[in-house]
Amino acid sequence: GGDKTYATVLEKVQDGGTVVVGTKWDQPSLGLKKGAEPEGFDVDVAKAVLKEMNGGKDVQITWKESASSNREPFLQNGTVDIIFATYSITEARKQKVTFGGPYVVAHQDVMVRGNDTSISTPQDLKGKRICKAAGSNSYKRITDPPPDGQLDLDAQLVDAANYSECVQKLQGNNLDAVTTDDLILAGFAKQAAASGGQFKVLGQPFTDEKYGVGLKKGDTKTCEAVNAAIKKLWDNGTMKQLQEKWFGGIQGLKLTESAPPAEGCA
Amino acid sequence: MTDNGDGAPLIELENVNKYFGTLHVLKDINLTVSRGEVLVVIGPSGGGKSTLCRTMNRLETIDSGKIIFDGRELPAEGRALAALRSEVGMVFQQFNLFAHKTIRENVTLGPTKVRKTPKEQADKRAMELLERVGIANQADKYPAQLSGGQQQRAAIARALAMDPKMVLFDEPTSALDPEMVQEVLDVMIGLARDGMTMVVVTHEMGFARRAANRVVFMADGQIVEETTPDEFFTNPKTDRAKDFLSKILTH
Amino acid sequence: MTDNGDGAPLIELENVNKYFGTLHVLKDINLTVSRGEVLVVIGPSGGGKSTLCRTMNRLETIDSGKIIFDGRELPAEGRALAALRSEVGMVFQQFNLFAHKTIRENVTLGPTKVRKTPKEQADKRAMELLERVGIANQADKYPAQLSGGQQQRAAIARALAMDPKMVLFDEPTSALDPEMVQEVLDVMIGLARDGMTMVVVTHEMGFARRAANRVVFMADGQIVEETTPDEFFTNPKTDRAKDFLSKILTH
Amino acid sequence: MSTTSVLFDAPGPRARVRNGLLTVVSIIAVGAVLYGIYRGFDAKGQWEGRIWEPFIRWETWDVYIIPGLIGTLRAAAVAAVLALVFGAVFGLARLSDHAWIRVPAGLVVEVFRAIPLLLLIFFIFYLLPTVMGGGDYAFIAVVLGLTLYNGSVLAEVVRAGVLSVPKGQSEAAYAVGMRKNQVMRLVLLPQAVTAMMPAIVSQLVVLLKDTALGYIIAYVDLLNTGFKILPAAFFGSLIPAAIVIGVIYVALNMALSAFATWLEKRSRRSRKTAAPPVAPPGPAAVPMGPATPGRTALEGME
Amino acid sequence: MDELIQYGPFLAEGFLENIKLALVAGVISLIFGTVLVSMRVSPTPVLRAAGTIYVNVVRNTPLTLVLAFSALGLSDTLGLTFSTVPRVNSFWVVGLGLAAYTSAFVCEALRSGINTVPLGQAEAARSIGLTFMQSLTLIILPQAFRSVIAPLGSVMIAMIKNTTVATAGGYLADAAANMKEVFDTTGASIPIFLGIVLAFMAVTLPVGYFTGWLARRLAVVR
Ligand SMILES: Nc1ncnc2c1ncn2[C@@H]1O[C@H](COP(=O)(O)OP(=O)(O)OP(=O)(O)O)[C@@H](O)[C@H]1O
Ligand SMILES: Nc1ncnc2c1ncn2[C@@H]1O[C@H](COP(=O)(O)OP(=O)(O)OP(=O)(O)O)[C@@H](O)[C@H]1O
Ligand SMILES: [Mg+2]
Ligand SMILES: [Mg+2]
Repeated sequence: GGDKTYATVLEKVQDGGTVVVGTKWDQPSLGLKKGAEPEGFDVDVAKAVLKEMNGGKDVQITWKESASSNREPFLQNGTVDIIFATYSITEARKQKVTFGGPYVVAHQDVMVRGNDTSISTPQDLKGKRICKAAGSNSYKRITDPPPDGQLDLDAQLVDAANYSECVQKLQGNNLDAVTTDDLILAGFAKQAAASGGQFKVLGQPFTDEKYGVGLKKGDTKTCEAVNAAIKKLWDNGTMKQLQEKWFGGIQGLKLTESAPPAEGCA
Repeated sequence: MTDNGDGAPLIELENVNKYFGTLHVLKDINLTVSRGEVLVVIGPSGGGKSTLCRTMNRLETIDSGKIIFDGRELPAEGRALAALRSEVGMVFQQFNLFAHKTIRENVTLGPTKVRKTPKEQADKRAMELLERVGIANQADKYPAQLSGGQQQRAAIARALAMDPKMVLFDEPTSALDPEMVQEVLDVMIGLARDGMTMVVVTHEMGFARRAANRVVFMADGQIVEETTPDEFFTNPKTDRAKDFLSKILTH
Repeated sequence: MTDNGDGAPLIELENVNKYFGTLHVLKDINLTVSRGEVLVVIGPSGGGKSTLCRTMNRLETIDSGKIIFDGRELPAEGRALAALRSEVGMVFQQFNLFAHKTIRENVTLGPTKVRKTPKEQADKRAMELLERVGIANQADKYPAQLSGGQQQRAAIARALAMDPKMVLFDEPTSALDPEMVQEVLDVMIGLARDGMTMVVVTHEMGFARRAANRVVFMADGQIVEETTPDEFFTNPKTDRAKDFLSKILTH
Repeated sequence: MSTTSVLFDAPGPRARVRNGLLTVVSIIAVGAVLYGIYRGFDAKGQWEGRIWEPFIRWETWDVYIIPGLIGTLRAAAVAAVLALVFGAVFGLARLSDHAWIRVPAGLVVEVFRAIPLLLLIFFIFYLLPTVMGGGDYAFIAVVLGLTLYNGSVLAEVVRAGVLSVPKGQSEAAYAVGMRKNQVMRLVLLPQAVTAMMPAIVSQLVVLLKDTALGYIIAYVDLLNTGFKILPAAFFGSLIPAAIVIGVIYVALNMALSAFATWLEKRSRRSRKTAAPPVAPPGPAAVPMGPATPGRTALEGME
Repeated sequence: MDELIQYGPFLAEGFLENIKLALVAGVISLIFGTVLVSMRVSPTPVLRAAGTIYVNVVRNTPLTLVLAFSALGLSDTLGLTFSTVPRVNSFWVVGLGLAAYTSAFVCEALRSGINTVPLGQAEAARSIGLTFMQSLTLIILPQAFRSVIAPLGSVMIAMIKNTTVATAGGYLADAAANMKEVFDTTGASIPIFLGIVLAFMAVTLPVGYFTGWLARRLAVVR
């Protein structure tokens, strides 16, 4: 919002403009819409980073849902200014987006039904039905060889619009495993447990997913400010505290211990 | 006037009542038509003439009373009803020729499909009938290609093709251009001369005078007057009939 | 027969030709109608009667020839054409009353919108005219609420409201139930008596005999015969006319 | 009740018995299908109170469903107004006597009717930022897409509406000396509007329904909040959400459709137009009955 | 233009899916629509009501939601499976959903086709003694069929365009999905958009012209 136009998001932040922040709205513990605003780890990090960028003053924020499939167009369109939405930094995405951070490192893992004993390692996914959520690349790590992928297994893909649909299908036995970032899986497992659902995360991470802050391609000024803010938040313990707040006490989850090295802005 | 109309009763209506919703369109109708008789039904619009005509082959059901055709009550459904209808020809105001069939096919459809007459025989008979109504040369055209008068004559041929015991005519000439009225009436007069039993709803005085044995004047769902054509046109009894005649005779 | 029809020419058609595609519907028509004259046009269907009528207020354009109304050639378009049409009333077979307006509004619409007559004045005149055609009590109904005869009389009032120099009637009674024909003819006869110039396409012999000064018999786009009504009905000259009369007179 | 139809004769006693039997058989068949569906959903635990419980809480409606519904109605309302304007302008333009107006208008209408609406919305969504600079274009893309497509269909309705007024009406108007625009304004349009109202409302139902395509470009509509975000917040409630959202859509559209049907009945009976009602446009478009107004086929069947 | 050439094969692959979906949905919806219309015109009130309810509910539900129901309800919950290969299964689930939606419109087109046959035709058929089946097969359906061709054509054209909504049923392989994926990389590309639109027109226009031509050729002149 705001009538003024700014060259960079940083200018907007520092000028007291209202920043449009993209997060997930359907990802428990990361970005889930509850009431007027979303809540979760990404949401809290976004608030903290922006506040840091504005010299410790609160920033006015408009929250905008940014599903996996819409993150790139939203940045290109200018629908949102900045994205904190479980956004893994990849070489392919770097072509379209400038990434600040990473602010945390997640690891791809596998979630299965609590009573499913046939899958205990990612390698067991061979021949199983796994979820492909629109706009997410996680499935490639299982089905493709490096560099894009990793395990190169012959798994069957089941299309879904988003990860909540994946989880619904997992629950209904319409697929066998949901594989994506452990933080995402942990969020779902925690939510399901609260309402009687039974899922288990294998706890066998096999990738590093560096969660970055999405910015419009070329906005290096803001990127650098974001990196500085993230460093500060790690240094003063905020990041650790936020991880504890949202993911504390979940079994088999390895939280990020120290500031992940910055990728550099390009 | 012809010399027929003195046979045994072919169709009898006894205390027939018919409603459309709450509208009482046929009120306690009693009427007998004898074999070979030509009955003209006349009366103001909305009086129930068409409805009366249509009950006689059960295109309309009745709510009470009895209709006896050829000694048996009208069947209610199924094959028996279809068989009855094939014995009672009907000619409509709007012709209702089958639009997707040629004139010849219109005429042969009933005989071949209902009577199982062999195709050639039905064809031959169709051509005779089309000859008789004067449109044999139009046999292979579609209805829409014919004038109204020609279509109505084809419709008469179609009805005759079933060798019906009786033919019902519901205002057969009122959808026609004036110069085509006579050609249709001529066919009907010929049919009357040949002894066909006919019930004709019409306003054509000329036809009534020349071909009818009896005239029934209907208004408001009732038979108001029932007499000979001469008597009716020259000396109507009721005010309703007088009033009606004064309107249609002046011009 | 009336005593009018001896004025100066009001409309003259000279060598008028009209085609629909390749169909030659008006063939070299020459015709003059004098002020106060009542001309009846008669003839078989498709002969071009309606087309002739419609060329006179340019609802149909002509392909060659000349039409002179009141001393001036018919204007081709725009204001002048609209002005001409307002001087030539027209009454259609299908009435064509404006379905979304009351009878009164149908009659006042022309005067107020075309002539810019003040509303009250137009209303007053409308009621006079509706009185004259006998349906003043129906003024605030919509056309669909009226019988055919009443609608046609309203259409005549609408035409008269423009104070036309001439009125064209295209089969004004042939869409009517028989018992309503006379009430419309009566209005037309009255109009003829009052000296209105009229061109009337009709098959109503009674009207032609009582009101027409001249009869024109048209067939195949040509004027085949042109004479007095008595002469035409009792002693037609051409075979076409004889044949046609034999068809419409027998019934 | 004597209902004559093109298909069936008035039933006699045996036909009535047969219909009775058929009724029983079909009740059993329909019941079996419904029961099968019920059991299938039951087996997957879809009737559990836990997953339905959120829908009896006000917050659920306040936070998810109502804001989404407002988004849907807002897009539909704006698009409806614009589409009507577009339809009126282009519909009348197609009736123009001047080829330089008529032909381009026709082209525009034909092209926008031929493009799959979703592609059009996508395209506008991606195109706008490049021509107009950054911003949130989901709403504009949905509205513009709906306007161009439905406006084009409505243009055809308007054209058909004016053309459905019998020629005699305009001839009578010309005959009293009216000019072309007077004929259009005083005689044709007032009658055409009555004739085309039902078709317009039917098309608005289509428009309202199609707002759901906005979901695919993340426009915040009922489908988005109710079908994606809501089930994420309430674990396991995807199918209940789909059912609740479905009921809301169907109720909304049925209300509009019922309005259209009522309008159609009214205009069919209307004394105030000589034009028969214009056929509803779009997939269901069918030429209106026989040329001569008469009773047809299924009359009395419903 | 370069973009169109570069991504052409990928987009064409997607478009092929649209065509395959359209064929499947076309065939199924014609069959199902015929069943529905038989229900809607049957003399049995229960069948009529069931048909009417189906048509009204489906017609008033957004296609997006119908496809979602098809995937979540029919397939996931009721366990309707066409293939063990999920991709193939989704294809058929979407095809079936699209057919379920389209059949409501097919039904209405057929019903109004029967409606265009004047009552007089049926009465004339009855009055020469034809039985129910005879008047149906000899008089009514032949005339109804002819007046239904053009409207059915429009229904099919709408259905072909509707295949672009396949994404909503969890089938992410059609031209719209692929176009979106390409646009994520290239931004809006006019050549690509026009290319896909023209591809659709290349299918819908001939369908429209052919059905229009056939309808005019077979039209019953009254
Ligand atoms: N199917 C129907 N449903 C309801 N009312 C009907 C039906 N058919 C006819 N009527 C009504 O029944 C009454 C008698 O109609 P009918 O057609 O028998 O009259 P008619 O004497 O033949 O008139 P006309 O000379 O105009 O043909 C009229 O009031 C008419 O409106
Ligand atoms: N708009 C038109 N386009 C093409 N042909 C027409 C048109 N109007 C009339 N015709 C044809 O021109 C010829 C003359 O028609 P017109 O209506 O003038 O005849 P008519 O004598 O009035 O006949 P009727 O007594 O049937 O009204 C007919 O063959 C008719 O089919
Ligand atoms: Mg009648
Ligand atoms: Mg004429």
